[in-house]
Amino acid sequence: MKSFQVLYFAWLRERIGLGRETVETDATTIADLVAELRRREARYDLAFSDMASVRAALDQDLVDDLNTPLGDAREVAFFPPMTGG
Amino acid sequence: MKSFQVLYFAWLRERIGLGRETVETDATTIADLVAELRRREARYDLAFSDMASVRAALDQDLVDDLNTPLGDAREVAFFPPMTGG
Amino acid sequence: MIRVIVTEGAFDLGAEAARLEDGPETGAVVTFTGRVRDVADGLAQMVIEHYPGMTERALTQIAEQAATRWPLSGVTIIHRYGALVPGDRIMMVATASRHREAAFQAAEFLMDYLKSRAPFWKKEITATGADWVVARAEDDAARDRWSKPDAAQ
Amino acid sequence: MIRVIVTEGAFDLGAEAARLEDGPETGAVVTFTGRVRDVADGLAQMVIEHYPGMTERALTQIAEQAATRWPLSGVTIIHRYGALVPGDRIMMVATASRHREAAFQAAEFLMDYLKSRAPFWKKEITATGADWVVARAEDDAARDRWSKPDAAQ
Repeated sequence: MKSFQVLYFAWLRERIGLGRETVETDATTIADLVAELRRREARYDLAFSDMASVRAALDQDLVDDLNTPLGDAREVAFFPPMTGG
Repeated sequence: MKSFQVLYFAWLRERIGLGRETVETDATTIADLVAELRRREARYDLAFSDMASVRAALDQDLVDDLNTPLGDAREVAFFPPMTGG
Repeated sequence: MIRVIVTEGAFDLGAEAARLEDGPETGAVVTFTGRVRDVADGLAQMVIEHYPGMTERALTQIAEQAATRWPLSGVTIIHRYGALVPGDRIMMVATASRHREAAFQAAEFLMDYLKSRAPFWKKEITATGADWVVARAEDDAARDRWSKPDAAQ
Repeated sequence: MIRVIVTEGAFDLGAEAARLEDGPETGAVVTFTGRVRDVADGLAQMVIEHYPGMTERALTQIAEQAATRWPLSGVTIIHRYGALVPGDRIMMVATASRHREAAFQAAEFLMDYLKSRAPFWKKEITATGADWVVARAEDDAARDRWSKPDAAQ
Protein backbone atom coordinates (compact mmCIF):
# COMPACT_ATOMS: atom_id res chain seq x y z
CA MET A 1 0.00 0.00 0.00
CA LYS A 2 1.22 3.45 -0.90
CA SER A 3 -0.10 6.75 0.39
CA PHE A 4 -0.97 9.69 -1.87
CA GLN A 5 -2.22 13.21 -1.36
CA VAL A 6 -5.17 13.43 -3.77
CA LEU A 7 -6.42 16.90 -4.78
CA TYR A 8 -9.63 17.93 -6.54
CA PHE A 9 -10.36 21.27 -8.21
CA ALA A 10 -13.34 23.16 -9.66
CA TRP A 11 -16.46 21.04 -10.25
CA LEU A 12 -14.60 17.84 -9.31
CA ARG A 13 -13.97 19.38 -5.89
CA GLU A 14 -17.61 20.47 -5.61
CA ARG A 15 -19.05 17.08 -6.61
CA ILE A 16 -16.75 15.10 -4.34
CA GLY A 17 -17.22 17.61 -1.56
CA LEU A 18 -13.60 18.05 -0.58
CA GLY A 19 -10.43 19.58 -2.00
CA ARG A 20 -7.82 17.21 -0.63
CA GLU A 21 -7.55 13.82 1.06
CA THR A 22 -4.97 11.16 1.80
CA VAL A 23 -5.58 7.90 -0.08
CA GLU A 24 -3.94 4.52 0.69
CA THR A 25 -3.96 2.34 -2.39
CA ASP A 26 -2.37 -0.47 -4.39
CA ALA A 27 -3.34 1.22 -7.67
CA THR A 28 -0.42 1.42 -10.09
CA THR A 29 -1.77 3.93 -12.64
CA ILE A 30 -3.87 7.06 -12.44
CA ALA A 31 -6.69 5.23 -14.23
CA ASP A 32 -6.57 2.42 -11.60
CA LEU A 33 -6.81 5.02 -8.85
CA VAL A 34 -9.85 6.59 -10.53
CA ALA A 35 -11.52 3.16 -10.82
CA GLU A 36 -10.89 2.52 -7.14
CA LEU A 37 -12.28 5.92 -6.10
CA ARG A 38 -15.41 5.38 -8.24
CA ARG A 39 -16.14 2.12 -6.43
CA ARG A 40 -16.01 3.90 -3.08
CA GLU A 41 -19.06 6.14 -3.16
CA ALA A 42 -21.66 7.55 -5.53
CA ARG A 43 -20.24 11.09 -5.35
CA TYR A 44 -16.88 9.87 -6.70
CA ASP A 45 -18.62 7.75 -9.31
CA LEU A 46 -20.56 10.81 -10.46
CA ALA A 47 -17.55 13.14 -10.42
CA PHE A 48 -15.52 10.75 -12.62
CA SER A 49 -18.40 9.64 -14.89
CA ASP A 50 -17.15 11.66 -17.89
CA MET A 51 -13.42 11.04 -18.07
CA ALA A 52 -13.12 13.04 -21.32
CA SER A 53 -13.61 16.10 -19.09
CA VAL A 54 -11.05 15.11 -16.47
CA ARG A 55 -7.37 16.07 -16.51
CA ALA A 56 -4.73 14.94 -14.02
CA ALA A 57 -1.35 16.03 -12.69
CA LEU A 58 1.29 13.95 -10.90
CA ASP A 59 3.42 15.93 -8.46
CA GLN A 60 2.19 19.14 -10.16
CA ASP A 61 3.09 18.06 -13.69
CA LEU A 62 0.20 17.72 -16.13
CA VAL A 63 -0.05 14.18 -17.58
CA ASP A 64 -1.21 13.57 -21.13
CA ASP A 65 -2.45 10.04 -20.49
CA LEU A 66 -4.45 8.68 -17.55
CA ASN A 67 -2.64 5.35 -17.93
CA THR A 68 0.51 7.03 -16.61
CA PRO A 69 1.97 4.99 -13.69
CA LEU A 70 1.73 6.61 -10.27
CA GLY A 71 5.36 5.63 -9.66
CA ASP A 72 7.00 7.54 -6.81
CA ALA A 73 4.61 10.49 -6.99
CA ARG A 74 3.30 11.86 -3.68
CA GLU A 75 0.57 14.13 -5.03
CA VAL A 76 -2.15 13.32 -7.58
CA ALA A 77 -4.56 16.03 -8.73
CA PHE A 78 -7.80 15.79 -10.73
CA PHE A 79 -9.52 18.72 -12.42
CA PRO A 80 -11.53 19.76 -15.48
CA PRO A 81 -9.89 21.23 -18.61
CA MET A 82 -8.27 24.51 -17.61
CA THR A 83 -9.83 27.87 -18.36
CA GLY A 84 -7.24 30.45 -17.39
CA GLY A 85 -6.12 33.44 -19.40
CA MET B 1 1.31 75.61 -66.77
CA LYS B 2 0.13 74.31 -63.41
CA SER B 3 1.53 75.15 -60.02
CA PHE B 4 2.42 72.53 -57.38
CA GLN B 5 3.75 72.57 -53.88
CA VAL B 6 6.66 70.13 -54.03
CA LEU B 7 7.96 68.66 -50.74
CA TYR B 8 11.15 66.72 -50.03
CA PHE B 9 11.93 64.63 -46.94
CA ALA B 10 14.92 62.92 -45.29
CA TRP B 11 17.98 62.56 -47.54
CA LEU B 12 16.09 63.92 -50.56
CA ARG B 13 15.54 67.14 -48.58
CA GLU B 14 19.20 67.22 -47.56
CA ARG B 15 20.56 66.62 -51.08
CA ILE B 16 18.26 69.14 -52.69
CA GLY B 17 18.84 71.60 -49.88
CA LEU B 18 15.23 72.57 -49.25
CA GLY B 19 12.08 71.02 -47.83
CA ARG B 20 9.44 72.72 -49.93
CA GLU B 21 9.12 74.82 -53.09
CA THR B 22 6.52 75.93 -55.59
CA VAL B 23 7.04 74.46 -59.06
CA GLU B 24 5.35 75.69 -62.27
CA THR B 25 5.28 72.91 -64.83
CA ASP B 26 3.58 71.31 -67.82
CA ALA B 27 4.52 67.82 -66.61
CA THR B 28 1.54 65.43 -66.63
CA THR B 29 2.91 62.57 -64.50
CA ILE B 30 5.08 62.34 -61.40
CA ALA B 31 7.84 60.76 -63.52
CA ASP B 32 7.70 63.71 -65.95
CA LEU B 33 8.05 66.12 -63.04
CA VAL B 34 11.09 64.21 -61.76
CA ALA B 35 12.68 64.34 -65.24
CA GLU B 36 12.12 68.08 -65.41
CA LEU B 37 13.58 68.66 -61.93
CA ARG B 38 16.67 66.55 -62.80
CA ARG B 39 17.36 68.74 -65.83
CA ARG B 40 17.31 71.85 -63.65
CA GLU B 41 20.42 71.45 -61.51
CA ALA B 42 23.00 68.87 -60.45
CA ARG B 43 21.66 68.63 -56.89
CA TYR B 44 18.24 67.52 -58.21
CA ASP B 45 19.91 65.15 -60.66
CA LEU B 46 21.87 63.58 -57.81
CA ALA B 47 18.91 63.37 -55.43
CA PHE B 48 16.80 61.53 -58.03
CA SER B 49 19.60 59.36 -59.47
CA ASP B 50 18.34 56.15 -57.83
CA MET B 51 14.60 56.12 -58.37
CA ALA B 52 14.27 52.65 -56.81
CA SER B 53 14.87 54.45 -53.51
CA VAL B 54 12.34 57.21 -54.09
CA ARG B 55 8.69 57.11 -53.05
CA ALA B 56 6.07 59.76 -53.80
CA ALA B 57 2.75 61.00 -52.48
CA LEU B 58 0.08 63.06 -54.24
CA ASP B 59 -1.96 65.27 -51.94
CA GLN B 60 -0.69 63.18 -49.01
CA ASP B 61 -1.68 59.81 -50.48
CA LEU B 62 1.15 57.40 -51.20
CA VAL B 63 1.31 56.40 -54.88
CA ASP B 64 2.39 52.94 -55.98
CA ASP B 65 3.58 53.99 -59.42
CA LEU B 66 5.59 57.05 -60.44
CA ASN B 67 3.72 57.12 -63.75
CA THR B 68 0.63 58.27 -61.87
CA PRO B 69 -0.81 61.44 -63.49
CA LEU B 70 -0.48 64.64 -61.46
CA GLY B 71 -4.13 65.39 -62.26
CA ASP B 72 -5.65 68.01 -60.00
CA ALA B 73 -3.22 67.44 -57.14
CA ARG B 74 -1.83 70.52 -55.38
CA GLU B 75 0.93 68.86 -53.36
CA VAL B 76 3.57 66.40 -54.55
CA ALA B 77 6.02 64.87 -52.06
CA PHE B 78 9.22 62.88 -52.62
CA PHE B 79 10.95 60.81 -49.95
CA PRO B 80 12.94 57.60 -49.35
CA PRO B 81 11.26 54.33 -48.24
CA MET B 82 9.74 54.94 -44.83
CA THR B 83 11.36 53.74 -41.64
CA GLY B 84 8.85 54.43 -38.89
CA GLY B 85 7.74 52.09 -36.15
CA MET C 1 14.51 37.61 -17.04
CA ILE C 2 11.44 35.51 -16.24
CA ARG C 3 8.90 37.04 -13.88
CA VAL C 4 5.87 34.98 -12.80
CA ILE C 5 3.32 36.34 -10.33
CA VAL C 6 0.17 34.61 -9.10
CA THR C 7 -1.81 37.01 -6.95
CA GLU C 8 -5.20 37.99 -5.60
CA GLY C 9 -4.35 41.65 -6.04
CA ALA C 10 -4.40 44.01 -9.02
CA PHE C 11 -1.28 44.72 -11.10
CA ASP C 12 0.11 47.78 -12.88
CA LEU C 13 0.44 47.15 -16.62
CA GLY C 14 2.44 50.33 -17.28
CA ALA C 15 4.95 49.57 -14.54
CA GLU C 16 5.32 45.97 -15.71
CA ALA C 17 5.98 47.04 -19.30
CA ALA C 18 8.50 49.69 -18.16
CA ARG C 19 10.31 47.09 -16.06
CA LEU C 20 10.60 44.80 -19.08
CA GLU C 21 11.86 47.58 -21.36
CA ASP C 22 14.84 48.23 -19.13
CA GLY C 23 18.24 47.71 -20.79
CA PRO C 24 19.73 49.06 -24.03
CA GLU C 25 18.99 45.96 -26.13
CA THR C 26 15.21 45.89 -25.87
CA GLY C 27 13.57 47.33 -28.96
CA ALA C 28 10.10 45.84 -28.77
CA VAL C 29 7.68 45.08 -25.95
CA VAL C 30 4.35 43.34 -26.53
CA THR C 31 1.73 43.08 -23.80
CA PHE C 32 -1.56 41.21 -23.62
CA THR C 33 -4.13 41.99 -20.95
CA GLY C 34 -7.26 39.92 -20.33
CA ARG C 35 -10.26 41.39 -18.50
CA VAL C 36 -13.52 40.12 -17.06
CA ARG C 37 -16.22 40.85 -19.64
CA ASP C 38 -19.84 41.18 -18.73
CA VAL C 39 -22.14 38.34 -19.85
CA ALA C 40 -25.64 38.45 -21.33
CA ASP C 41 -27.58 37.94 -18.08
CA GLY C 42 -25.35 40.16 -15.93
CA LEU C 43 -22.19 38.88 -14.30
CA ALA C 44 -21.98 39.53 -10.55
CA GLN C 45 -18.58 37.93 -10.05
CA MET C 46 -16.01 35.78 -11.74
CA VAL C 47 -14.29 33.52 -9.23
CA ILE C 48 -10.95 32.06 -10.30
CA GLU C 49 -9.67 28.92 -8.59
CA HIS C 50 -6.10 27.70 -9.04
CA TYR C 51 -3.71 24.98 -7.89
CA PRO C 52 -1.14 26.69 -5.65
CA GLY C 53 2.34 25.40 -6.36
CA MET C 54 1.51 23.83 -9.71
CA THR C 55 0.34 27.20 -11.05
CA GLU C 56 3.70 28.94 -10.51
CA ARG C 57 5.50 25.86 -11.82
CA ALA C 58 3.40 25.61 -14.99
CA LEU C 59 3.65 29.34 -15.75
CA THR C 60 7.43 29.29 -15.25
CA GLN C 61 7.75 26.30 -17.59
CA ILE C 62 5.68 28.04 -20.26
CA ALA C 63 7.81 31.20 -19.94
CA GLU C 64 11.00 29.13 -20.19
CA GLN C 65 9.74 27.43 -23.33
CA ALA C 66 9.07 30.81 -24.94
CA ALA C 67 12.54 32.06 -23.94
CA THR C 68 14.13 28.98 -25.53
CA ARG C 69 12.19 29.37 -28.72
CA TRP C 70 12.57 33.12 -29.35
CA PRO C 71 15.37 35.62 -28.59
CA LEU C 72 13.72 37.38 -25.65
CA SER C 73 15.26 39.75 -23.13
CA GLY C 74 12.30 39.36 -20.77
CA VAL C 75 9.04 37.48 -20.16
CA THR C 76 6.43 38.44 -17.57
CA ILE C 77 3.29 36.47 -16.68
CA ILE C 78 0.88 37.73 -14.03
CA HIS C 79 -2.39 35.92 -13.29
CA ARG C 80 -4.93 36.74 -10.60
CA TYR C 81 -7.17 34.37 -8.66
CA GLY C 82 -10.10 34.90 -6.29
CA ALA C 83 -13.27 36.94 -6.81
CA LEU C 84 -13.23 39.49 -9.64
CA VAL C 85 -15.95 41.72 -11.09
CA PRO C 86 -16.60 42.85 -14.70
CA GLY C 87 -13.90 45.26 -15.83
CA ASP C 88 -11.22 43.81 -13.54
CA ARG C 89 -8.02 42.69 -15.19
CA ILE C 90 -7.56 38.91 -14.93
CA MET C 91 -4.05 38.50 -16.26
CA MET C 92 -1.29 39.84 -18.44
CA VAL C 93 1.70 38.55 -20.35
CA ALA C 94 4.51 40.72 -21.67
CA THR C 95 7.50 39.90 -23.86
CA ALA C 96 10.58 41.95 -24.70
CA SER C 97 12.93 41.42 -27.63
CA ARG C 98 15.15 43.21 -30.12
CA HIS C 99 12.69 42.14 -32.81
CA ARG C 100 8.99 42.81 -33.03
CA GLU C 101 8.22 39.46 -34.68
CA ALA C 102 9.77 37.54 -31.77
CA ALA C 103 7.94 39.65 -29.18
CA PHE C 104 4.57 39.15 -30.92
CA GLN C 105 4.96 35.43 -31.52
CA ALA C 106 6.20 34.72 -28.01
CA ALA C 107 3.26 36.63 -26.49
CA GLU C 108 0.77 34.63 -28.57
CA PHE C 109 2.53 31.39 -27.66
CA LEU C 110 2.35 32.25 -23.94
CA MET C 111 -1.38 32.93 -24.20
CA ASP C 112 -2.12 29.76 -26.15
CA TYR C 113 -0.20 27.57 -23.70
CA LEU C 114 -1.45 29.32 -20.61
CA LYS C 115 -5.11 28.85 -21.66
CA SER C 116 -4.87 25.07 -21.70
CA ARG C 117 -1.82 24.20 -19.56
CA ALA C 118 -1.98 26.49 -16.51
CA PRO C 119 -4.24 25.22 -13.68
CA PHE C 120 -6.86 27.96 -13.44
CA TRP C 121 -10.62 27.47 -13.51
CA LYS C 122 -13.17 30.24 -13.88
CA LYS C 123 -16.66 30.26 -12.39
CA GLU C 124 -19.26 32.84 -13.42
CA ILE C 125 -21.72 33.98 -10.77
CA THR C 126 -24.92 35.60 -12.07
CA ALA C 127 -28.26 36.44 -10.46
CA THR C 128 -29.59 33.07 -11.65
CA GLY C 129 -26.73 30.80 -10.60
CA ALA C 130 -23.09 29.84 -10.80
CA ASP C 131 -21.45 28.00 -13.69
CA TRP C 132 -17.94 26.81 -14.37
CA VAL C 133 -16.62 28.18 -17.65
CA VAL C 134 -16.22 25.39 -20.21
CA ALA C 135 -12.88 25.06 -22.02
CA ARG C 136 -13.02 25.90 -25.72
CA ALA C 137 -11.79 23.38 -28.30
CA GLU C 138 -10.34 26.35 -30.22
CA ASP C 139 -7.95 26.93 -27.34
CA ASP C 140 -6.46 23.45 -27.75
CA ALA C 141 -6.22 24.01 -31.50
CA ALA C 142 -4.49 27.38 -30.92
CA ARG C 143 -1.96 25.67 -28.66
CA ASP C 144 -1.34 22.80 -31.06
CA ARG C 145 -0.39 25.08 -33.95
CA TRP C 146 2.97 25.71 -32.20
CA SER C 147 3.99 22.05 -32.54
CA LYS C 148 3.30 21.78 -36.27
CA PRO C 149 6.39 21.31 -38.46
CA ASP C 150 5.85 24.70 -40.13
CA ALA C 151 5.19 26.53 -36.86
CA ALA C 152 6.51 30.08 -36.95
CA GLN C 153 9.91 30.44 -35.31
CA MET D 1 -12.75 54.27 -31.24
CA ILE D 2 -9.71 55.26 -33.32
CA ARG D 3 -7.10 57.40 -31.56
CA VAL D 4 -4.09 58.64 -33.55
CA ILE D 5 -1.49 60.88 -31.94
CA VAL D 6 1.67 62.27 -33.58
CA THR D 7 3.73 64.06 -30.98
CA GLU D 8 7.17 65.22 -29.92
CA GLY D 9 6.38 64.34 -26.32
CA ALA D 10 6.41 61.11 -24.35
CA PHE D 11 3.28 58.99 -23.83
CA ASP D 12 1.91 56.88 -20.98
CA LEU D 13 1.49 53.25 -22.07
CA GLY D 14 -0.46 52.23 -18.94
CA ALA D 15 -2.93 55.10 -19.30
CA GLU D 16 -3.40 54.39 -23.01
CA ALA D 17 -4.11 50.70 -22.38
CA ALA D 18 -6.55 51.55 -19.56
CA ARG D 19 -8.37 53.99 -21.84
CA LEU D 20 -8.77 51.28 -24.48
CA GLU D 21 -10.02 48.70 -21.97
CA ASP D 22 -12.94 50.87 -21.02
CA GLY D 23 -16.39 49.38 -21.66
CA PRO D 24 -17.93 46.03 -20.70
CA GLU D 25 -17.26 44.31 -24.03
CA THR D 26 -13.47 44.51 -24.16
CA GLY D 27 -11.89 41.24 -23.11
CA ALA D 28 -8.44 41.55 -24.64
CA VAL D 29 -5.98 44.40 -25.11
CA VAL D 30 -2.69 43.98 -26.98
CA THR D 31 -0.02 46.68 -26.95
CA PHE D 32 3.24 47.01 -28.85
CA THR D 33 5.88 49.53 -27.81
CA GLY D 34 8.99 50.33 -29.83
CA ARG D 35 12.04 51.91 -28.21
CA VAL D 36 15.30 53.46 -29.37
CA ARG D 37 17.97 50.75 -29.02
CA ASP D 38 21.61 51.57 -28.66
CA VAL D 39 23.83 50.78 -31.68
CA ALA D 40 27.30 49.23 -31.85
CA ASP D 41 29.28 52.50 -32.00
CA GLY D 42 27.15 54.38 -29.48
CA LEU D 43 23.99 56.21 -30.46
CA ALA D 44 23.86 59.84 -29.36
CA GLN D 45 20.44 60.59 -30.81
CA MET D 46 17.80 59.24 -33.09
CA VAL D 47 16.09 62.04 -35.00
CA ILE D 48 12.70 61.21 -36.49
CA GLU D 49 11.38 63.31 -39.36
CA HIS D 50 7.80 63.07 -40.56
CA TYR D 51 5.37 64.59 -43.05
CA PRO D 52 2.87 66.64 -41.02
CA GLY D 53 -0.64 66.14 -42.32
CA MET D 54 0.10 63.01 -44.31
CA THR D 55 1.31 61.23 -41.17
CA GLU D 56 -1.99 61.60 -39.30
CA ARG D 57 -3.89 60.74 -42.48
CA ALA D 58 -1.86 57.57 -43.16
CA LEU D 59 -2.04 56.35 -39.55
CA THR D 60 -5.81 56.93 -39.46
CA GLN D 61 -6.24 54.98 -42.71
CA ILE D 62 -4.18 52.08 -41.35
CA ALA D 63 -6.24 52.06 -38.13
CA GLU D 64 -9.48 52.11 -40.16
CA GLN D 65 -8.31 49.17 -42.25
CA ALA D 66 -7.61 47.16 -39.11
CA ALA D 67 -11.03 48.06 -37.67
CA THR D 68 -12.70 46.88 -40.88
CA ARG D 69 -10.82 43.62 -40.93
CA TRP D 70 -11.15 42.55 -37.28
CA PRO D 71 -13.90 43.06 -34.65
CA LEU D 72 -12.15 45.74 -32.58
CA SER D 73 -13.60 47.97 -29.90
CA GLY D 74 -10.59 50.30 -30.06
CA VAL D 75 -7.37 51.10 -31.91
CA THR D 76 -4.68 53.50 -30.69
CA ILE D 77 -1.56 54.55 -32.60
CA ILE D 78 0.93 57.00 -31.07
CA HIS D 79 4.18 57.90 -32.85
CA ARG D 80 6.78 60.41 -31.76
CA TYR D 81 9.01 62.60 -33.92
CA GLY D 82 11.99 64.84 -33.16
CA ALA D 83 15.19 64.02 -31.28
CA LEU D 84 15.14 60.90 -29.08
CA VAL D 85 17.88 59.14 -27.11
CA PRO D 86 18.47 55.40 -26.46
CA GLY D 87 15.82 54.03 -24.14
CA ASP D 88 13.15 56.51 -25.23
CA ARG D 89 9.90 55.08 -26.49
CA ILE D 90 9.36 55.81 -30.19
CA MET D 91 5.82 54.61 -30.68
CA MET D 92 3.05 52.32 -29.58
CA VAL D 93 -0.01 50.65 -31.02
CA ALA D 94 -2.80 49.11 -28.99
CA THR D 95 -5.85 47.10 -30.01
CA ALA D 96 -8.90 46.07 -28.00
CA SER D 97 -11.32 43.28 -28.83
CA ARG D 98 -13.56 40.63 -27.32
CA HIS D 99 -11.18 38.03 -28.75
CA ARG D 100 -7.47 37.66 -28.19
CA GLU D 101 -6.77 36.42 -31.72
CA ALA D 102 -8.31 39.56 -33.24
CA ALA D 103 -6.40 41.85 -30.89
CA PHE D 104 -3.07 40.13 -31.65
CA GLN D 105 -3.53 39.99 -35.40
CA ALA D 106 -4.73 43.58 -35.66
CA ALA D 107 -1.73 44.81 -33.65
CA GLU D 108 0.70 42.93 -35.93
CA PHE D 109 -1.12 44.28 -38.98
CA LEU D 110 -0.84 47.86 -37.69
CA MET D 111 2.90 47.45 -37.13
CA ASP D 112 3.53 45.89 -40.53
CA TYR D 113 1.62 48.63 -42.36
CA LEU D 114 2.96 51.45 -40.26
CA LYS D 115 6.58 50.41 -40.94
CA SER D 116 6.27 50.84 -44.67
CA ARG D 117 3.25 53.13 -45.22
CA ALA D 118 3.52 55.88 -42.59
CA PRO D 119 5.79 58.81 -43.54
CA PHE D 120 8.47 58.66 -40.85
CA TRP D 121 12.22 58.61 -41.44
CA LYS D 122 14.82 57.85 -38.79
CA LYS D 123 18.33 59.26 -38.67
CA GLU D 124 20.95 57.88 -36.31
CA ILE D 125 23.49 60.33 -34.90
CA THR D 126 26.69 58.77 -33.52
CA ALA D 127 30.09 60.23 -32.56
CA THR D 128 31.32 59.43 -36.08
CA GLY D 129 28.46 60.81 -38.14
CA ALA D 130 24.79 60.78 -39.06
CA ASP D 131 23.05 58.17 -41.18
CA TRP D 132 19.50 57.71 -42.38
CA VAL D 133 18.15 54.30 -41.39
CA VAL D 134 17.65 52.12 -44.47
CA ALA D 135 14.26 50.41 -44.94
CA ARG D 136 14.37 46.63 -44.57
CA ALA D 137 13.03 44.40 -47.36
CA GLU D 138 11.62 42.15 -44.62
CA ASP D 139 9.28 44.96 -43.63
CA ASP D 140 7.72 45.00 -47.09
CA ALA D 141 7.41 41.21 -46.98
CA ALA D 142 5.77 41.40 -43.54
CA ARG D 143 3.24 43.89 -44.89
CA ASP D 144 2.53 41.88 -48.03
CA ARG D 145 1.57 38.75 -46.09
CA TRP D 146 -1.74 40.46 -45.20
CA SER D 147 -2.82 40.62 -48.83
CA LYS D 148 -2.25 36.93 -49.60
CA PRO D 149 -5.41 34.91 -50.29
CA ASP D 150 -4.85 32.79 -47.15
CA ALA D 151 -4.08 35.80 -44.92
CA ALA D 152 -5.31 35.32 -41.36
CA GLN D 153 -8.67 36.99 -40.74
